[in-house]
Amino acid sequence: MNNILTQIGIENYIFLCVTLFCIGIFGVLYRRNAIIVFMSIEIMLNAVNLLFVAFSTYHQDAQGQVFVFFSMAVAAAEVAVGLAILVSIFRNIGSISIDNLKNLKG
Amino acid sequence: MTTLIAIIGLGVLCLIFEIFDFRKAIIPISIIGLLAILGLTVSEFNSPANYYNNMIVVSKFSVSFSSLFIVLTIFLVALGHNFYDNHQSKLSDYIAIKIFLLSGAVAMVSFGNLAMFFLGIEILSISLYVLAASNRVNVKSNEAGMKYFLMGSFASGIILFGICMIYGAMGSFDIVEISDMSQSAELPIWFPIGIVLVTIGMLFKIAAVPFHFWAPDVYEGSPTLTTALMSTLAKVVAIATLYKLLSSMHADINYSFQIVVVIVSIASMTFGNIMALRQVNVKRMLAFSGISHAGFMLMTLLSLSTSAGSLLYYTSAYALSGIAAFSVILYVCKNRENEDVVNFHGLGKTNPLLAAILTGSLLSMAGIPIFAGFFAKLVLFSQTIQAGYLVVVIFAVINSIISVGYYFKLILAMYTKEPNETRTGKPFLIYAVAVVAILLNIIIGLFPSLVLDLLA
Amino acid sequence: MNVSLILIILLFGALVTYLAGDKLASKVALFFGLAAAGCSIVLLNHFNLGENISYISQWITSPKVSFALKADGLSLAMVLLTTVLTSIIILSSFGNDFKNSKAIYSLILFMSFAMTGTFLASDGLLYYIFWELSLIPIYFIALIWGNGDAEERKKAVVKFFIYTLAGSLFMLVAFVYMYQKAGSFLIEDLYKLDLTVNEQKWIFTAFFLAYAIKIPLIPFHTWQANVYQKAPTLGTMLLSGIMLKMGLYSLIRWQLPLTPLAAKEYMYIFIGVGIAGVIYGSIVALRQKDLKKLLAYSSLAHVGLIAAGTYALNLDGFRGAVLQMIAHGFVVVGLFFAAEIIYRRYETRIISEMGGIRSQSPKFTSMFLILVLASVALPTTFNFIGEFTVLYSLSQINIWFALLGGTTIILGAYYMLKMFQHVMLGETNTKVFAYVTFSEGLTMIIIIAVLFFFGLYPKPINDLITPSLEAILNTINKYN
Amino acid sequence: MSTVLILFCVLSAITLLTAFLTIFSRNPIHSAIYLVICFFSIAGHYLLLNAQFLAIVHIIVYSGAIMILLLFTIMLMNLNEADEVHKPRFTRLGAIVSFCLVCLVLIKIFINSKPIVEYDYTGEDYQSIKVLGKALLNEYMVPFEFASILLLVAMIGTVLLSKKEKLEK
Amino acid sequence: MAMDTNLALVLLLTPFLGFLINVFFGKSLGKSVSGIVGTLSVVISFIVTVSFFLQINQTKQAITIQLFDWIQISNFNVSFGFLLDQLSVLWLLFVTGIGSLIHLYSISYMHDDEKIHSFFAYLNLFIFFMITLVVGSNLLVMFIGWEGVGLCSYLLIGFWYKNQDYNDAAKKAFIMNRIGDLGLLIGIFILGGLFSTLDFASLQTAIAGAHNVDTLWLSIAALALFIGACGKSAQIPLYTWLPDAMAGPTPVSALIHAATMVTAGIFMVSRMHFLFDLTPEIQTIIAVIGGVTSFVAATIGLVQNDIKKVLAYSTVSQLGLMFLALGFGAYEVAIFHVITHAFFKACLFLGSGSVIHGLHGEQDMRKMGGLKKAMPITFWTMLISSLAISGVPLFSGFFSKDEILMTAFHHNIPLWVVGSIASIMTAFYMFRLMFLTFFNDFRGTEEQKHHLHESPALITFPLIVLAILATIGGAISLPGNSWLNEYLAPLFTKAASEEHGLGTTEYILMAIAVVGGLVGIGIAYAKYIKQNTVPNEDAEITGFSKVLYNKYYVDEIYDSLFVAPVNSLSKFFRDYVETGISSLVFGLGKVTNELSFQGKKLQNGSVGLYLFAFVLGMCAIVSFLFLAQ
Repeated sequence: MNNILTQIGIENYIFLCVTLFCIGIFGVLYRRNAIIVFMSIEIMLNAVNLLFVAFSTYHQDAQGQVFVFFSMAVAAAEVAVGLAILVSIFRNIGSISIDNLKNLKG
Repeated sequence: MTTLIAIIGLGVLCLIFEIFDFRKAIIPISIIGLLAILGLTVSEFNSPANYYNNMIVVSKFSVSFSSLFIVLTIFLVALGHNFYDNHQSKLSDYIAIKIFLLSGAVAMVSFGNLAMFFLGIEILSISLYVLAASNRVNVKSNEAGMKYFLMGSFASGIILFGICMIYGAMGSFDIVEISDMSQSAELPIWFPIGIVLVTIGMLFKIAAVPFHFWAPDVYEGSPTLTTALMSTLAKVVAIATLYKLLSSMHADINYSFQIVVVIVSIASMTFGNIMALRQVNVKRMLAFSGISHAGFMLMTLLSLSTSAGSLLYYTSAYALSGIAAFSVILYVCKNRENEDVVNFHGLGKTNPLLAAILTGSLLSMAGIPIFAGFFAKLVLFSQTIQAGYLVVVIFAVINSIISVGYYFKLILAMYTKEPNETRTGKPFLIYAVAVVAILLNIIIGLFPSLVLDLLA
Repeated sequence: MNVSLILIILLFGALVTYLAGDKLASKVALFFGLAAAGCSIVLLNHFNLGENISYISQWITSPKVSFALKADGLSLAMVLLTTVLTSIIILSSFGNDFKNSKAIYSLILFMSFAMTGTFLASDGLLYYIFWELSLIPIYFIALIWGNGDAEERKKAVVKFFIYTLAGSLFMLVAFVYMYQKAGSFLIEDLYKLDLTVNEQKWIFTAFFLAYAIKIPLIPFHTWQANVYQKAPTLGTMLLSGIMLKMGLYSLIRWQLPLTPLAAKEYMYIFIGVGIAGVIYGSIVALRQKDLKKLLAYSSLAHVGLIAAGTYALNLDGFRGAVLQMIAHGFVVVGLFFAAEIIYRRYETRIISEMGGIRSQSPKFTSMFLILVLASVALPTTFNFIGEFTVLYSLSQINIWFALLGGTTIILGAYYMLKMFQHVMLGETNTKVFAYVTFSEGLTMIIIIAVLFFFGLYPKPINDLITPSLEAILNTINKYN
Repeated sequence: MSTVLILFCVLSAITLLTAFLTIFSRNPIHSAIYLVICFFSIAGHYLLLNAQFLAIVHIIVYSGAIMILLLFTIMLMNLNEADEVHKPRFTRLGAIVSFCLVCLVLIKIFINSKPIVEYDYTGEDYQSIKVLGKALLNEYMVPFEFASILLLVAMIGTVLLSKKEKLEK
Repeated sequence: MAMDTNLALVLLLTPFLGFLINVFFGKSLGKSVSGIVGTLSVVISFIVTVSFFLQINQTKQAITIQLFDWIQISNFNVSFGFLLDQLSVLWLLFVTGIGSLIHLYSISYMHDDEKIHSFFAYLNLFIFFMITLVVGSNLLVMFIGWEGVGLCSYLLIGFWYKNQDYNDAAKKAFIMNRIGDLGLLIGIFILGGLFSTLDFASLQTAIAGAHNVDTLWLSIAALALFIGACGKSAQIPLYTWLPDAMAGPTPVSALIHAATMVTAGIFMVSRMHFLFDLTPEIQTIIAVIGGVTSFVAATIGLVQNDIKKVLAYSTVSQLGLMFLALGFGAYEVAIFHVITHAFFKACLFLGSGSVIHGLHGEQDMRKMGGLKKAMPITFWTMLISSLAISGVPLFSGFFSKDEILMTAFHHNIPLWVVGSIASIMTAFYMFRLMFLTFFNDFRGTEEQKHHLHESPALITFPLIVLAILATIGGAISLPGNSWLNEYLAPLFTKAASEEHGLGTTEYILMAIAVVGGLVGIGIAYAKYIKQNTVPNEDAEITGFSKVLYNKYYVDEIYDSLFVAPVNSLSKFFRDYVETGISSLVFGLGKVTNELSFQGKKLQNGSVGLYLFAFVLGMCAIVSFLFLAQ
């Protein structure tokens, strides 16, 4: 048994993750619905997580996977806070479209 | 390391106080605690060490910056006394978050492992998201929080991606190992990409062009005290961290990278200053001013090996004047709907002391001598010229000139306009903070060696 | 005993004045002004006895900046000018009733402090700091106690501030650049630098921007007339009497010795600029309606000549320039004060609203006339000495310079006498011109006495400044 | 083409497709569902790389916690597709442009770089629960604790944001 | 030497003391005392001068006195010093002498003026500066006096300051003088630069010994000095101020604008003769300008109706003659004419003052006439002076003018012709003046007629003295036996007039001059006595005489050539250039402000846009770093 990446190739993972990451970016830019934007950000984070695991395998090293735990914690915390903000916005203006957030400008 | 533990302990203590209903004691205890922590931190100055598998590295750099952060936090906590007097039930939360935020900040400048760095920055960011949005009934605050959150997590994603790339190249998160390995010749392209992405993420945090767009909106919308925090502490933390990151990864070797820094730096100062000219809202104006200062601070990245001292000096000068300015703003704009310049009319007559302090801090930001801002710019220019980037210095000079335009708009409003309404009450803490901050500013202005030599 | 004492007196004076309260402020300020003047005279004495009255101590280790105050003849002459004029200016303001007078007097002393520092500093950065510091008090003086429409004033004053700051920042860059080469800001070390011609040119230009705006030379002068007009007379006197001398002094002390090669190469151009200023300023002054503006333009003309003298790069040019600086300092203060005396009585600065003062107050007229004549450099006044020496030095460069620069004695006479005629002469004015008060008269008499004394016997000043000017010239000529 | 590679391709296809669908679905509920599928496919990748523990944690945290949170919010706010404002064209354009740009730039860079041909294989266990646990609680003890602070902050924060004040005016 | 120094200081400082007393205590002293103080101070100076004169006439040694260093220039020092030699003492004699007389005259003449003390103060100051000018041992000390007398002239012309026209005249005088002064300064600069000294004595040796000096520079220096002289001595093109200067009180015109100050130019040229001797081309210029000035001024004088204006143009014309002589290097001749001119012209002015005094301020000759009987002393003294100025033999003017014309004849026939014609015209207009003023019937108002009277003794006494001097003054330099030439011989090595003795040519020339003068008088007699013509009213003057009457429109030409352009330039600068530069500066501010305004639109509050910028920035940076290479 040898490194599984010998069969897949780390580049492929990189490409996959980059694409996924970009889809996340795309989503953030494309959608005005804050929830979907959150989801896109989660996609971005997941792309990175996946890459971490791939690199972890590449290096045969546990640290990458450990880092994924932290990353997950961060993602969870972010989502929690984000949603809290979202809820208070929703309470105030009754909408979660980020297009409505244009009071501050200039 | 003890600093970090103590800070966290203090944060928890705050929360416990709330439980036992010692609300009144929270701010005094926090201030005293922070002062003690400051002493603790300073005592570590001459004993650099690594802790816990190199997770935390205590060095002169980290200690000096940590001390600066602690000082700033003391100010910010003290200002909270007046600012949160209508939000007593949330006081402990606010203070605790600030103290935790401080722990994140300290972690960021004393990290020895990218994991600590990442967690630190996330603690900082999340605290800021919360604080920005903390005035939940105010739509502007909500909006500010939301905008900051969206963009901030986007930037976090970028940073994370960068860290991942670095890990991919190095197979380690340890900063020393990375540093060692980065010296070797054969490096996968992932490493520079990682550095660049992390840098971009950090540039977002310090609000450099073109990643600055959030700053004015968020500064304006956030509660004023949060703005103060963001424009002083958060910005300083970010630039210090970026400096530390890049210097430990030897990013300055790459010429193209320096070009990028030059461009971003010039763009930040120019854009920030020009945009600030037509602002009516003082917080917004200071946001743009902060963007331009970010540009200035970025100049330190051009001579990474030598400029730690000047960065510390610049950030101290900037942050102290920022604190002084914001304490005046807090006083003037309390119970006002907005922070427009109109509110400052005639302050020179109604309240000469605060007007003088605000003037002083603005002059410091503009870089007028005896205020620390001048020396900050001076050493910066000096170093940048030494690094061979005269062009940046010239742009910086031109920008300093432009910046006078809007700083003086505020000064003019204070001294030439008629006061529109008298303010009563002289909140002791605000006065104290303002006076102490500006005095500190002047002191380090008169004796720059005090700070400059720390990291020489 | 060393020169830092003067600075301490002035700074301390500023503080005490502020604490003394509105009623006592003017007297306290005068006391400290006189103390500083007295101190400078005592120090001058020590200096003449060959004692070392310089002061130097390390200030900042990195970058290496010293708190270095060096007193040579040139500096001392300028310090004397500053302290004496400060006292005179404070004395002259006794007739004014300022609101919040503790602040304004304190600012005056502070400004005097900064200007004295500028003249004494022998460390580039220290010099720059004093240079900038002097800007802040005058900014507030002009802004808060100025006259005329607030918006207009604001515009003028802010323009002035930004303009001068802009210039001096470039100077700062030049200093920093030289610091990188020399490793020190000390003037001796900077003098020793061996810069290439190209570097010198850039540094020269940077310095020139700072000084040309401060002095001001055309075409950088547009702030001047407006600010002079809008500032309170006190501020105008400070500006025209002392502050613009800072620029001229700096030409001699800093710009030329630091960039001799560039200076020599550009010499003709900048003499030309100076002389163009003479002619332009004189011509513009002709048709001014506002007395203070007219005096501002006359000042423009005079400093143009002084600048031309310094760029002549010879001993006579330097010496004449310094003499003329001092002379002009006194005369312009006197003239602005005369304008203020009229303003106190007629509440106008418009020339056409004056006239017919002579029959009401012959004494004032005589004093005013003497000042006018001094300003047009009539022999036996101090100004003649300066102007003669400067023109002589120019004639040694090229006779055309002397001829064109010399038009000042024609045009100067033209606009000054025209002004005098319309301000003082003619049918008796319907408005009553109250008698000149004691403090007003005293101020005028002191100024006039100084002008005549040195007009007849300039030797003391000459002996004071010549050695230092020769030393500077040696530095300039080090490449030969 | 080994089976592993085929598996990778299939999983990748699912991942990318569902990710896209998440974004393109007009109904937030649908998006959420697609996202869950996406997460599962990522878990599949983890499994493929033999990181079983992580795969499980991933499913628990993302699909279990985060997605539920999101769905809960969607429900709470009673969102439906009508709420989505029509996006102006330049927004779409901008999004597409930036997507393509970032994608192209990054991929181009990686294509340009030297391909990796050799892979280490030590044979050591590096990703079992045991090893991970050791790493997490020895080497990474401080970050681990620190993460708890992060969560604490998030907790306080959410409380702060949603707490109604007694004194609030 | 100490004695000399003290005496010299007394000489110099007594008038100054008089000035100070009059300035500070004049008002309290009372009118008469103030006048007496003023007069006495000058008289003392005169007495001192006489003692100096006697000393020098005896020893033939110049006295030099150095007081202290004044101005230091890199290559030389200028000291405050006096040089009392033949030339300066001679000048001092008539400056203080005539000065004393005129002071005396003024006591009475100005008695009704409330500011008589300041009048005397100014006069004393003038004397002080004039003495400084004359005794200065170097060019710069002379320059002090030079400018100082200009100042006093300004003050005295504008003595009646309530009248802005007078003030304009004063200003004009001062400024035109200053134009000359600039020339003088330039000359000083060149000489100082070339020879490293400004001392007259050292300059003389230096210039004599300078062989390697470019003569072009010497010429320029000489020309520049001459321009200075032109300004002070009212020569073309700087003469227009002198007629206007008649705005001042008449004693002033007599003292300053006839006898003393205006001769400063001649004094200076004589002082610097060693320079002019080396630059013949400049001498030619001087001669030509002198000749032309004398001619032009004479033509204008022909038709003037203001009694003082006639005298003023006559002065200009006579000064022209003096310069004519100077141009030929005949310094002693010029000096001779200066002295005689001082006598008769002072007398004429004072006489005209007496007339004006008698007529209570009337200056228009058309409104005079027939004053012979009412004012006999004035008439006779003025007649004597007129005869003198017209060159009637045995009167002083005859000798001096004749010598000038003779010199001219020997050097340059055309200039001799010009000078001769000018003399004839002089004779004509002087007697025109006399006839119009004193003969025929009085043409003024009845009231004036009623008050006609001879002036008091204080006025007539100086007139008599001056008339006597004007008669016998020629004795100091009789042809062939010239005391003056002898006296001045130590100064002027090359005496132009002694090159030729009195031959046939000279007698013919003399005859021509005399006949010419008589012809002029005759024409005047024919026209104004026989035909009893009275000059036309201003409006009726036509043809060439209108041009003459309007002084060739020179003032208007100067006005449109110099004054108006400068003024409109000033307006242009003030209104356009100043605002132009200013708006350029403000424009920079505006541009940045506008940028700011545009920038604000960019910050439109949309998170999408912000993120888009973020992404673009990221792409730019990344692609720059990794794809550009």
